Amino acid sequence: GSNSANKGTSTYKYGSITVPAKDGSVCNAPNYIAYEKGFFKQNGIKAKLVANPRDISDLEAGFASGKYDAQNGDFQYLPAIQNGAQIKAAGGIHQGCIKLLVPKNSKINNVKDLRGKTIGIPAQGSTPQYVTSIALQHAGIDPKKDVTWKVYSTDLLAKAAQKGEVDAIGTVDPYAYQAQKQNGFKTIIDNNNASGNAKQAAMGMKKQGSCCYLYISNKLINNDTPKAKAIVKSYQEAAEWINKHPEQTAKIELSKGYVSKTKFINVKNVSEILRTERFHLNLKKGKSDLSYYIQQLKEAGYLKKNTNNKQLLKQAYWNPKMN
Amino acid sequence: MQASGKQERKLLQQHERERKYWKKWSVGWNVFSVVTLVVAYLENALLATRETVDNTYYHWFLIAYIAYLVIVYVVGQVTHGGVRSYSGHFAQLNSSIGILLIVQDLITEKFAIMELPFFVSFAQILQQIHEDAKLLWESTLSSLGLWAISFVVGTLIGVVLGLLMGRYRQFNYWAFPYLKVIGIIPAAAWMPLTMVIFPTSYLAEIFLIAFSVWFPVAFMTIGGVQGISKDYFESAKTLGFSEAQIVRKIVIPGALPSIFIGIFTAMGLSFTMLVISEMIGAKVGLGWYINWAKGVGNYTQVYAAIVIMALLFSIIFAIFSKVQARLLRWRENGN
Amino acid sequence: MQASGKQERKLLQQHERERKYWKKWSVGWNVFSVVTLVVAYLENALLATRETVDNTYYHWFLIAYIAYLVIVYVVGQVTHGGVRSYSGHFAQLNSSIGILLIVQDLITEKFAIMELPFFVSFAQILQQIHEDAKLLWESTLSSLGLWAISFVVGTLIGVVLGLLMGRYRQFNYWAFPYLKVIGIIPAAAWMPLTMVIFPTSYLAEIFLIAFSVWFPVAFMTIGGVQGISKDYFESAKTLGFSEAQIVRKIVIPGALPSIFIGIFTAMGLSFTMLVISEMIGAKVGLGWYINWAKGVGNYTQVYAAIVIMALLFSIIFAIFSKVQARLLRWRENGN
Amino acid sequence: MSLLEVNNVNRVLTDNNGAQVNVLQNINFDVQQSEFVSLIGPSGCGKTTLLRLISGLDRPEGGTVKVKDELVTKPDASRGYVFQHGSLFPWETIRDNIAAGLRVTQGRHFDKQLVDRYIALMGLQGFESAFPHQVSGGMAQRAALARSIIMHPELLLLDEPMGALDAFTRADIQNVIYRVWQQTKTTMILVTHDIDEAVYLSQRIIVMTPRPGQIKQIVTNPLPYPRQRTSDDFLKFRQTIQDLLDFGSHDQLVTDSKEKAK
Amino acid sequence: MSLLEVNNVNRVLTDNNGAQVNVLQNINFDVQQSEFVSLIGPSGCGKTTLLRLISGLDRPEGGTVKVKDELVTKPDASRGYVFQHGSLFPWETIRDNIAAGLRVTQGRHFDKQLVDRYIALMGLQGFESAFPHQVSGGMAQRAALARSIIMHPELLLLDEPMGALDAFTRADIQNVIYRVWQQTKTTMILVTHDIDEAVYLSQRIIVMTPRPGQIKQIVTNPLPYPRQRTSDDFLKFRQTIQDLLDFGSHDQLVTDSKEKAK
Ligand SMILES: Nc1ncnc2c1ncn2[C@@H]1O[C@H](COP(=O)(O)OP(=O)(O)OP(=O)(O)O)[C@@H](O)[C@H]1O
Ligand SMILES: Nc1ncnc2c1ncn2[C@@H]1O[C@H](COP(=O)(O)OP(=O)(O)OP(=O)(O)O)[C@@H](O)[C@H]1O
Ligand SMILES: [Mg+2]
Ligand SMILES: [Mg+2]
Repeated sequence: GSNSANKGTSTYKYGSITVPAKDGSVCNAPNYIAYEKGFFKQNGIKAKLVANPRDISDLEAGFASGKYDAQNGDFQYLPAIQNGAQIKAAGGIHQGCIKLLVPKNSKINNVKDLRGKTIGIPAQGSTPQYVTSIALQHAGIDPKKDVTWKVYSTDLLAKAAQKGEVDAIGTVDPYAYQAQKQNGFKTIIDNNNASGNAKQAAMGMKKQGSCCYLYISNKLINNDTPKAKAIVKSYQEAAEWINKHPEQTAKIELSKGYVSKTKFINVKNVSEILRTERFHLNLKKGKSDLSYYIQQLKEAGYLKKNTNNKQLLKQAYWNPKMN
Repeated sequence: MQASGKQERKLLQQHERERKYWKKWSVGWNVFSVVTLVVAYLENALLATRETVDNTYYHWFLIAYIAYLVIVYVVGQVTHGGVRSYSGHFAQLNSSIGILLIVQDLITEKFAIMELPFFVSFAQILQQIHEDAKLLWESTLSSLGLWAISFVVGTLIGVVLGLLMGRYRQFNYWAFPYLKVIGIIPAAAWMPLTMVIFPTSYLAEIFLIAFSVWFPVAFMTIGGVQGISKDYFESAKTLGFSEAQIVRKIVIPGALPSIFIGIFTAMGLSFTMLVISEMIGAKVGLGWYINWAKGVGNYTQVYAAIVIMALLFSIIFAIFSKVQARLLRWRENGN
Repeated sequence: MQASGKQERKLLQQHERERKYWKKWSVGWNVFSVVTLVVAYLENALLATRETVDNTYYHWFLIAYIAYLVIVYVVGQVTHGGVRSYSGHFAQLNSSIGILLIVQDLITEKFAIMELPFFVSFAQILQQIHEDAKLLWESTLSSLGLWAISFVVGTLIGVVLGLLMGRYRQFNYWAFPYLKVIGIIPAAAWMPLTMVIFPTSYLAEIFLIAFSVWFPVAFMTIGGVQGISKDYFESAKTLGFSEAQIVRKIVIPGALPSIFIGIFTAMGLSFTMLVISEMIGAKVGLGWYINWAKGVGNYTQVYAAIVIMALLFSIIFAIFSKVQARLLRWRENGN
Repeated sequence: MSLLEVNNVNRVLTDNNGAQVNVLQNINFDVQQSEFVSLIGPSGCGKTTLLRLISGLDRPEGGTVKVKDELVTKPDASRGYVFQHGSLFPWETIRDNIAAGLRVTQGRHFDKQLVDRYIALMGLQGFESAFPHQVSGGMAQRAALARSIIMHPELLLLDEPMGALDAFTRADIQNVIYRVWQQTKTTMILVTHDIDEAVYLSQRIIVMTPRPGQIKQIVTNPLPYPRQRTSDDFLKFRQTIQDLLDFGSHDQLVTDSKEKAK
Repeated sequence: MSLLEVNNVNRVLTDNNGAQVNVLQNINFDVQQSEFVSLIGPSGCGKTTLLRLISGLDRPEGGTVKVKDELVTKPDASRGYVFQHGSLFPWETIRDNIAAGLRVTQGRHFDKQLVDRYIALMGLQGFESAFPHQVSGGMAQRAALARSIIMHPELLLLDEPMGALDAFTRADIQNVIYRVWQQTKTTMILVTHDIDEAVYLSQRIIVMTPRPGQIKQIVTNPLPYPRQRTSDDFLKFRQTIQDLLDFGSHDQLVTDSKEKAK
């Protein structure tokens, strides 16, 4: 704990929560910071950070059985929520970290060139697949028919592209950032459109669209709303802090062992990634983003054809009504 | 007692059957097993369902099952051959399956004691299989192909290494310490390396599955070779066998029982690795399908894939058992 | 021949040693193995390194290795006990390790023929282990604890089920078909269900690992029990043994050799499952560490964890082998 | 009252071809307390089958087996059984094997002195902590005898306990059995192929016919103990039994019925 | 020229206690073409050891074994060896077992008629496609004999091929061996414990002493073939051998040296 942590009440008003966060990823920063900078503690929560199974169904089971309480994750959970996952998003937490990349000397220059190509993704139903699909739809390409998806674990995607097994890869930071910087991969799609790039916008990449969301288990929302709110508040404060102190955040991530150091994963690069992601718990925009994605995913065929957008949004989103 | 005549072979088969199918033919159990399945049908058809599900495919399944039972029972009643032994033996087990079907239907669909999404009824799984039939069929073929290649490769490597280590202690000295350590490296750790080493990800997948197979097979083979009585080797030598002939005529058949144990043990593991390996570069496949279903939290799909895998496994297991029984028929107790 | 006297036991031990450590004591090989390691040291120290690495720990490792070899060789030279047999036997293997160390150093660090991040030198792994010493230590302890509990639970369940299925054919009839199918369900498919079923994620982790253990153990145990000569059962009956005594005095010891085979086979698998299961709810652990390191593609850490796991595995393997040799000393060929 | 009464015993088994075979037909005999009786007959005639019925390991299809007027229904420690290969438990030391039965009846605190006495009686000193595979076949067979005899059975059933031993060791074990019988007066039934052995040891010899196993004749052995194998009387009585067994001509290669039947 | 010459053969082995033991000391004898010689001696005296040296499975520490004036260095098909338990390959049928050696020397197109002839000669018709565990011990032993004899070895070494059989089956196999010897005139060396057997079959009997194994005496059997086991001459000669073996008193329980030595 740091100084600010000691300012909070010594007893934990809301008891403890378990957060599956320790997976070594950079953009899980709000979890680490809320913990390390004492935001959880200040809000009366004793948090326990544990391994992150990454696999949605495992996460879902953890939430449903009360083993996990909160997490920041991608909008890829929408189909899972439609399938009955007992979690809700409570606002976007940062902007894009997802990109579609092609190797240095690839002939692919824009989304239209992707027709008939093979695209590597970390998993079927992963956010990179969804982001790419949205862009493909905007370019008039059917993501289910006109391209081939191939699955590789995240750390091997760049390698697969270099070996020519796939033509493009949908991937996430810091892998995406590293592939760009070290191997000269070119960006075709970037869901981080903070700058309001028109070309990206044409592909359906919203300006300031949230990429990751804060998720809280339904159990908690329904049975202990104040506690859920306290969680929201902790993340809110943590996000603001990160946005203000990307460098310090990077230092904490690397020195406290949340993110493993490598030659590339150093303070400079990590703070750069954090800076571009613009951390901020955006409650209102989060809802509209989610609504947008529901529509897009439905069109792309990842949600059921008969999806009632409004109902799914209600099922997937919780407005904590923070004052 | 064995004799050359056809007649006697037939009697021998009957005796073998009696050893294997020891539960006596019983009209009572036969009827009961059909009754449980009819009850399963009625219960499902008549009770109100709490969950959204199309029970048509479940009904067809039950009807097919009942029809199958009725046919084998009628055949068993009028004949005295294998069908009678087989169906008589499994009547009780069939009854238990009928009861299980009723119970699972009640606690999921009917009373929702165990709920969606984690617990689904068998009817829902069948519905899912029907919905995804084409994808599942492709996936099954693709996985089966991948598995078969990998399993053969892994078994061959395991057998060859096992034979070498079992027979030549110099080879054992050099290879065993390294192989032992390599053998425990978890697949997850292998994945990056295999990607780099193998030119295509299909080869990498084959490697990962084969890798899970060769270790138990080699391990058992070593033991099998070392367990062969040295009398056989000496007999062979006094009959003028060369080393190659000894390996072919003594070492391999002598180690075969152990090799089979290794193969059976490796089977379960190879299915686990199939799911893991299809995470690199697969476009389709049962493992891919499971991972995909897990990615969108559709457990019904996960279970659908498992049902198919279980079926596949049972078939493969049965085939291997048959092959084993045939190749090891020289053993006293058959298997 | 066995006798009660201490003297004779000692001679017996020596004989046993000769069976196991059959490579003769050879000054040549001893010197050669030390030389290879010295060369490995010099090569590393003198040649320019292409990659950023702190070779200090590698040097310490080599020095310790050399010191160890020199000590056991000196002891072996002047005594005639176990040390001599052991170190004489393994001199050649040690030489091969020395050569391997030189080769890997050259192709990674020195000439970068195989490059980062997928290929790292042993020196880099040691450096990583030193850097993460505390975390790795905690992880090792945590994983060891989890593994030990799970392995014991899995083995017990496997042995009990195996004994029941092997001894009681009614039990076998009812349990085997179901267990066979359950046994192949891939862990990945189990994970969500275990999370839902078990109250804590630690229990879920235990389940996943134990699950990978019980199948091979049960499978082998069945075979072991069925392989016990019925003479022993009949002798026991004519001596007035009750069923419980038969199980304790005949079934268990008679199946023990097979149970050990099952345990050894399950070990590799259980390590794989350790890595997978630590993805749910672990705060620390070797499997968690591997997954964590893969979060940014830090393969050096992955390999560091593997080196530790391999070491752990070797130690556990050695302990199990000792226990096995002790418990099965009644067998003709010792193991 | 006889110790053992075998009345009209029949045993019908399904052979490997699925056919019903009368293995034993109408077997009748009694054995008196402390008597030594041998069962002799060609291979496959049902000697083992009969012994198993007496021990209670199997039940007859017809007739009764009674010991002290009680029907035998299952094996117990009062009827010892020594198998051809001894069937010592390979995972227990010689001492533990010998004590195995005592441990069951007397529990943890069984009579250890008794075990020591039997170890000495059988000449097994120095091998107490050896495992069965570490001792010779003769010693293993002595230990197997000790394991049964130590239980002080009413009746000791010996199924060719020397069949797998070489001629010299066989003679040694025969003497062990003789000595034990002399000392303990345990009633014994010995199944054997070896006419010498039967003549050397037993008071009565039951000669059986090939399948279906029936009793051909029960011969009382007139020779006084201790017997001399090389005495003329011995050789003459031996010849009587040999003739009874109709151990015919050796001049042709026969695949005889006993082998076809196995 | 003798077929087999054993000259000053010594065999030194390390026993389980790590001590050096002279198992065979200074063994000298010759065997002529077509001769039938038996080796008899107490258990552990080194009979098997000697036979293994002759076959080439082991090499002596001192002395030479020569067949047709050539030093024996490794086993080959010209010296057949039949083990006590036959050692038929359990995974091959009786027919394939008998043909095993032929397949090696003659390849895939071995003389199938020859195999049939031997199956008939051994009385194994009807059991050609049975596996070893499906036939009786006697039949298995006949098949093992056939497997060796079919190779027309110069010298057939028989290591107690009847030791594990019952008395009746044993007599049957003895006749098989006798008949084969009569018909093929193959030189045979038979190791046995059974004095009857040695006397019944062999022209000369080599009697060995207990450890260290030495030749006590080589006795020529004066009896003409075919021999009658019950003839007086037979019994008398049997007694001669028995005396030579000094098969002493049975009045005490001895843990004799052979058993300690095992
Ligand atoms: N479980 C069984 N099922 C069918 N037939 C059997 C069974 N046990 C024994 N037999 C048959 O019963 C007959 C008698 O067998 P048994 O073992 O009693 O003979 P035996 O006189 O003891 O022979 P041996 O002297 O070879 O031991 C044999 O023909 C045998 O094949
Ligand atoms: N490999 C070996 N190492 C040490 N000692 C051995 C070895 N083989 C045999 N012996 C010893 O050599 C002696 C002779 O053994 P061998 O088997 O030749 O006797 P045998 O006359 O054939 O006995 P049996 O009649 O019991 O078969 C025995 O004392 C035995 O313990
Ligand atoms: Mg018998
Ligand atoms: Mg011998």
